[in-house]
Amino acid sequence: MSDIEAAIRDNHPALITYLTAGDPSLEDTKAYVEALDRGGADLIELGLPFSEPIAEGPTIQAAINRALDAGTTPAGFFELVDELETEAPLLVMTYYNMILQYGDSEAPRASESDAAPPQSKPDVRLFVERAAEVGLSGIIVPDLPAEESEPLRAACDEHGLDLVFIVAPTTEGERLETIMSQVSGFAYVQARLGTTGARADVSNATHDSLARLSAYDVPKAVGFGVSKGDHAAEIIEAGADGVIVGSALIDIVAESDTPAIDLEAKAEELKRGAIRGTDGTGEDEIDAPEPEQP
Amino acid sequence: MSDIEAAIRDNHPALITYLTAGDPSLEDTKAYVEALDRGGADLIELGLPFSEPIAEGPTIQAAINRALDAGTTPAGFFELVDELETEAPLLVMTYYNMILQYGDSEAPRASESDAAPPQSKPDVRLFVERAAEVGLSGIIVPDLPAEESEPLRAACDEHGLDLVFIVAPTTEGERLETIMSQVSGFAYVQARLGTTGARADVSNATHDSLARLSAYDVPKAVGFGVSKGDHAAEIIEAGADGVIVGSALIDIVAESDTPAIDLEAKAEELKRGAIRGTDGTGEDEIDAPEPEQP
Amino acid sequence: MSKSDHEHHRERDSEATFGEYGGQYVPEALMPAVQELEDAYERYVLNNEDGFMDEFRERMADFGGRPTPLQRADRLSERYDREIYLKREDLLHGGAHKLNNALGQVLLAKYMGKERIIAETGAGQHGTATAMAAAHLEMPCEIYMGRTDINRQRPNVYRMRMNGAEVNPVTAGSATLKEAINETMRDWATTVETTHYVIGSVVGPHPFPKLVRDFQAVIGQEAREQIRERAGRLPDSVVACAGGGSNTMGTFHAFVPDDAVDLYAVEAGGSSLEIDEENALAPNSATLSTGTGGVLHGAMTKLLQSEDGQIMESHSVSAGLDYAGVGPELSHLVDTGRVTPASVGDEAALNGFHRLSNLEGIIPALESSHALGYLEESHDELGDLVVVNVSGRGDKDLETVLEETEKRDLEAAPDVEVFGQ
Amino acid sequence: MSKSDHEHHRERDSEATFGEYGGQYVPEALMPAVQELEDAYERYVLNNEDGFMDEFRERMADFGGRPTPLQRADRLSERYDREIYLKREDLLHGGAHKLNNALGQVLLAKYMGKERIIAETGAGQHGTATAMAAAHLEMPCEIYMGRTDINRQRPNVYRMRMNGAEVNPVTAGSATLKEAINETMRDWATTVETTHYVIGSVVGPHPFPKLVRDFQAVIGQEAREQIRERAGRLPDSVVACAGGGSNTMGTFHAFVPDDAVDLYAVEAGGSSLEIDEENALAPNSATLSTGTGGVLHGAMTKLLQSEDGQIMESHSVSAGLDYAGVGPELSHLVDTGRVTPASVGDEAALNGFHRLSNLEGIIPALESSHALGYLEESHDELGDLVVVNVSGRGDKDLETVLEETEKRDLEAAPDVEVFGQ
Ligand SMILES: Cc1ncc(COP(=O)(O)O)c(C=O)c1O
Ligand SMILES: Cc1ncc(COP(=O)(O)O)c(C=O)c1O
Repeated sequence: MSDIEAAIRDNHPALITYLTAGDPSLEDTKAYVEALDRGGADLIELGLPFSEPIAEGPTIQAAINRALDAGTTPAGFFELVDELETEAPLLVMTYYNMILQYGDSEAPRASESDAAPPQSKPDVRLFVERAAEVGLSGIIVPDLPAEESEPLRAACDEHGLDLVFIVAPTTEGERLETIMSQVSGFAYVQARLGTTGARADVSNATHDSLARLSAYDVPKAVGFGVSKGDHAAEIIEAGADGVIVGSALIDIVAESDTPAIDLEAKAEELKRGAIRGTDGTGEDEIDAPEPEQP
Repeated sequence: MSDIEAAIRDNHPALITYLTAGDPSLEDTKAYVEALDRGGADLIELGLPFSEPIAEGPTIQAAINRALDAGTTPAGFFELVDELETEAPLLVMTYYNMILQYGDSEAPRASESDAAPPQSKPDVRLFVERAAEVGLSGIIVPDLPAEESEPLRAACDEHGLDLVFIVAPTTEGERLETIMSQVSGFAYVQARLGTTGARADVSNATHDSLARLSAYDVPKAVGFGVSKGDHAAEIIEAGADGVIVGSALIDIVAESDTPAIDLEAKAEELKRGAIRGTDGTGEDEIDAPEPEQP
Repeated sequence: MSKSDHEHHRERDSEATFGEYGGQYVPEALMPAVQELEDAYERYVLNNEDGFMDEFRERMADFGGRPTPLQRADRLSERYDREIYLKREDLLHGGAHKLNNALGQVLLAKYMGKERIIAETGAGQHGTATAMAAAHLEMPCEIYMGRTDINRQRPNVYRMRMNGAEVNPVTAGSATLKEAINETMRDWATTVETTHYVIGSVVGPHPFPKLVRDFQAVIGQEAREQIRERAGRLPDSVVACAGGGSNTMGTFHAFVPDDAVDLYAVEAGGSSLEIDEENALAPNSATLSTGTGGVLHGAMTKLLQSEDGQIMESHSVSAGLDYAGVGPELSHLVDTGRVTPASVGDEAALNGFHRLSNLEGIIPALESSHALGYLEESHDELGDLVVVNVSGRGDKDLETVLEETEKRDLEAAPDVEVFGQ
Repeated sequence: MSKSDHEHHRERDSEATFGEYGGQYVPEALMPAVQELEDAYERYVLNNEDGFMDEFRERMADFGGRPTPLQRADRLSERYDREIYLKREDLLHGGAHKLNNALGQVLLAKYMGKERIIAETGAGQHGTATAMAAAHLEMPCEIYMGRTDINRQRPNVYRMRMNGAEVNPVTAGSATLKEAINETMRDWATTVETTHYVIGSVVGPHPFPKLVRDFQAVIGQEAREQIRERAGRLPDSVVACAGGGSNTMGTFHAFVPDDAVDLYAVEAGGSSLEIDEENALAPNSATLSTGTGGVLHGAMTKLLQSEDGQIMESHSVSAGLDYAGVGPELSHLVDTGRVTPASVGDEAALNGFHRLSNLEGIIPALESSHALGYLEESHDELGDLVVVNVSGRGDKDLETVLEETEKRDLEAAPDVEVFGQ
């Protein structure tokens, strides 16, 4: 059992949190990650920012822009991870091109040479090697469907990292089986169609997806739109093993005067909600008021 | 011999002047025509303004616009002519549509009726009849070439009016013969290609045209661009029987504080120039300084 | 009158005129050029001397994009419950039927040995077509355009200049089309020996109305063949807008002998068909419907004119229809009952514009929108099979349509309030 | 890896990729839609099921105006002392080759039972083509467009709205094409079950690069036949501009098997080919000449990117070429040496624009002007018989050309100082 799978199974129901690294700086990210770890996050995703985040809603897009403006690079990202000492295992979430290009600076540009020689396909192993080296436990790539994942999965296998796949509301039939047969770590259950972003409710698609997945014996964590303890409770009650929260935390990073404190508190709220989901109780009166939607 | 032909032959070399009727009012025109008559004009053309004067340069276009803005109508025009008692015979210069439409107000508009009945061709006789009635001696129509002149020529013949044709620098060969065979009154020799307007010189085309016409025994008067006594002298010297002056006079109407006086003086200058042309002398030192070109 | 004069006149009657209309009412200085053009028309156009017409047709195919399609308008057909076919002159190079004529005349000028091209333009469509043709055939070109029109039609001014033409502003009067024609005639009267005046419609002195018609006649020739192929028979009616009438005659000409085919010439009804006699102002340019015979710009034809014979300012939301005259042949065909004149007002034309844009994905010229507006107003009389000429595309009209739509509550318009956002 | 996985991958290699390029790098939620599209591509496009391709071709003829002419450019031929032929995609309905693809995809969406169309647009050409196609086929349509582009390209915004499309402003980042694509993908990820995303070039996940290529391939198919008819043989070279590469692949596809025909893809050289690594800024969009392999918008292809893999802002005077990626098939054809990449800078493109306008009477799109600019720079290597694709008309570019010309001293430009008068 991988670190990640263990973290979910051992801490069931698990809280998985996402932050964009470098938003607003890598220093701050370090403090925030530690706060989430303290607050009860069982698994922490760190976003390595990419300029074209096609799967993200406005909240995470803005976080990525702040991180890029702050000069966040893969090198800096890995250094941060290297320094972090959290109880929760860490995953990197990034787009495929960032993985492809990592460490590839020697590749010649096609230009000058007379007849440009076929370029060797960029190699994903350098990224995975470095990820393993700094202690990351897994990788999530929103624009890498199972059909294109062979090279990265091979590299992850080689270095003992989990490659986490997303299961969307549209993932059904044969494709669902193929994906579930390749799952490592956990299945990232996308709660609804669309992009990331805090929402006010839990979608019906979540219940449908969990029902569709109930036959598979793998940890299932639900993300996309989870913003408060009540959601967490509802999702766990519907059969999930964990909840994934991102945009709601980024709202805190962007808006709070005391982000570390508030992140810790939010993690506690969410974890409490998740636990509440396991015994089927209803509302949690001490939930913080719903955050302003961006 | 018609009034017009007689006026040219008897007063050789003849001065023919043009003014736009109604510029700036019919009253004024009356006074100006009388001044020109006093100054020695042997034949006076009066323009009945038409909204699309395609043969006129900027000076006469502007005069026509002033006349139209002042509300000049064919009815008013004919009344003015009726009142005028000049020694010099009067001609009307206008575009063909003004002649066609005169007195035709009863013609039904094609609109309402179910199947519009073919309209009868507008009749030019009403205009000629009225022209004769008020004492006009002839008609010049810049947009009526010999090929289209049959109806108007017939009407003029019937009422004893001259229909004056223009001979252009491009009029040659067979067409020249046809036109010259139809000449009544005099041949209006267009001094150059282009439109009316005062010019600083006499064009070579004038000399060529006069040479081309020398074989024909009809009075020839040269217009288009004549603005001062020297021009008149040169033109008469080249074999013309008269000079036609328009834009140079309209400049006076438009710009002078004492137009009647200045018009009379200008007519005297031009007539003197013309006479000088008959005895082959050179410059006339007492010519007024060249007027400002518009 | 000598015998030869008599003969000359008889000959003229059949050649230079259409019934009582047509003729050559131009200054004497232009007559030799006009006759030279008659001669060239006969030799090159009618008799294909030196393969002129072959070269013309070839260039119209390769450079112009002929043939243009005849398209079944699916949703209009549904809406009006009859078969509506669109003749797509909007797809011609330059964006309107105007090139048929401009290229023909510039090529003819070349065959005639002329060295310079001049033309008038109102909205700029004929000017751009002429500038394109002149560039294509390497002829120096000057375009006269009213100052008011220059200010309203910047993009067309730029297009002419990009094609290397000079654009001469005309400031007289209302500084629009009528004045530009007058000024071009004045240029021609000065430069007639070396210059050809490319008149932009089936107007002006003979042989222009026939010459322009013959260059434009390809529209109807193609459409006639295409509709027979597509529908297996001739249409019940053919509809075209009419300003000067070049797309109109171009579309109708091939159908004139087909007595069973009704021909509708749709003019600009503007804001009203009533004429303001006092101010010599027509708030329309419905010459065929409301005009009277007279002479303008070289030809006897129907005109919008005052009782005295002064030419009126005409008005239409569509600059290309905004003209107080019309082709003499159309006047004649209306008088003889072969062509039915109709008019469509500004508002109905705007609705026609929006309807075609929205239902068929074709943005028509505002001129053509009058023909389309007529479908809505009177489709019942058109029969089961209708051909409508879409004489041009509406890219040039976007700003005007936006402005005019904002002023009104148009049934067929999208919500233009959001356009500016 | 199981056996069936192995097989699956082998199959993908031949179908979804071009050598090492291509693939389907999209969020999981979109995969079923992408696969549904693969299926539809095979059935309708490759196998003409239900007569899809017949209907497509018929509509492209009647509505679109196909075939477009192949015109001999007399004066360019003289200037470059070789035979230059122009493929006139500027005459297509809408004014560019874009309709070939837009109509194909909207029709395909209809066959697939989709209810709604979305698309991104940069300069607005693909947006207007899609809006026209959607209106023609009665499909609701929303277009995403960067706020910056909306402000720069008003007329195209109006055209889309006139055709009944909604235009959704995108305000992220530089608010231009890249952001609009991102945002359209996000819409699609939300509405994928009912909506088809009409991608505007031969980019994006498989099967888009093949689908778009096949819809555009008619350009080269026609041109190949036309040049054989006209010149009696295949050309020595074929030249097309390349942004995403749809007109490029459309023009080249039929010629790829003709080894003796050289294929030149001319990209925007912008103001310089040097890259500002520091600021992740390319003052060009010469992806094929200077880019490196990576993944953008669903496909592995050549990209303008920083060492780390961040996508650069690209730049060109021509909005339609201003893209940091390029079609994967073109990347492959360049790597294998079949296609020669070239680049033409802003200034040379502007000269190309003016030269065609002035010498041939055709105002080309600024995109196409890059292909034309290449003739001036490197005609010697093109051989005796050259086909150049004029992918669109330049009406949309008049303001830009004027502004950019005023800044420079361009050899081929008319005196633009007088334009404003
Ligand atoms: C597209 C279009 N249609 C029609 C016209 C009207 O001209 P005509 O009546 O000569 O066809 C114009 C004139 O500019 C035009 O541009
Ligand atoms: C006229 C024209 N040509 C070329 C292009 C570039 O696109 P592509 O490279 O896909 O042909 C565009 C894009 O907008 C265009 O409008």
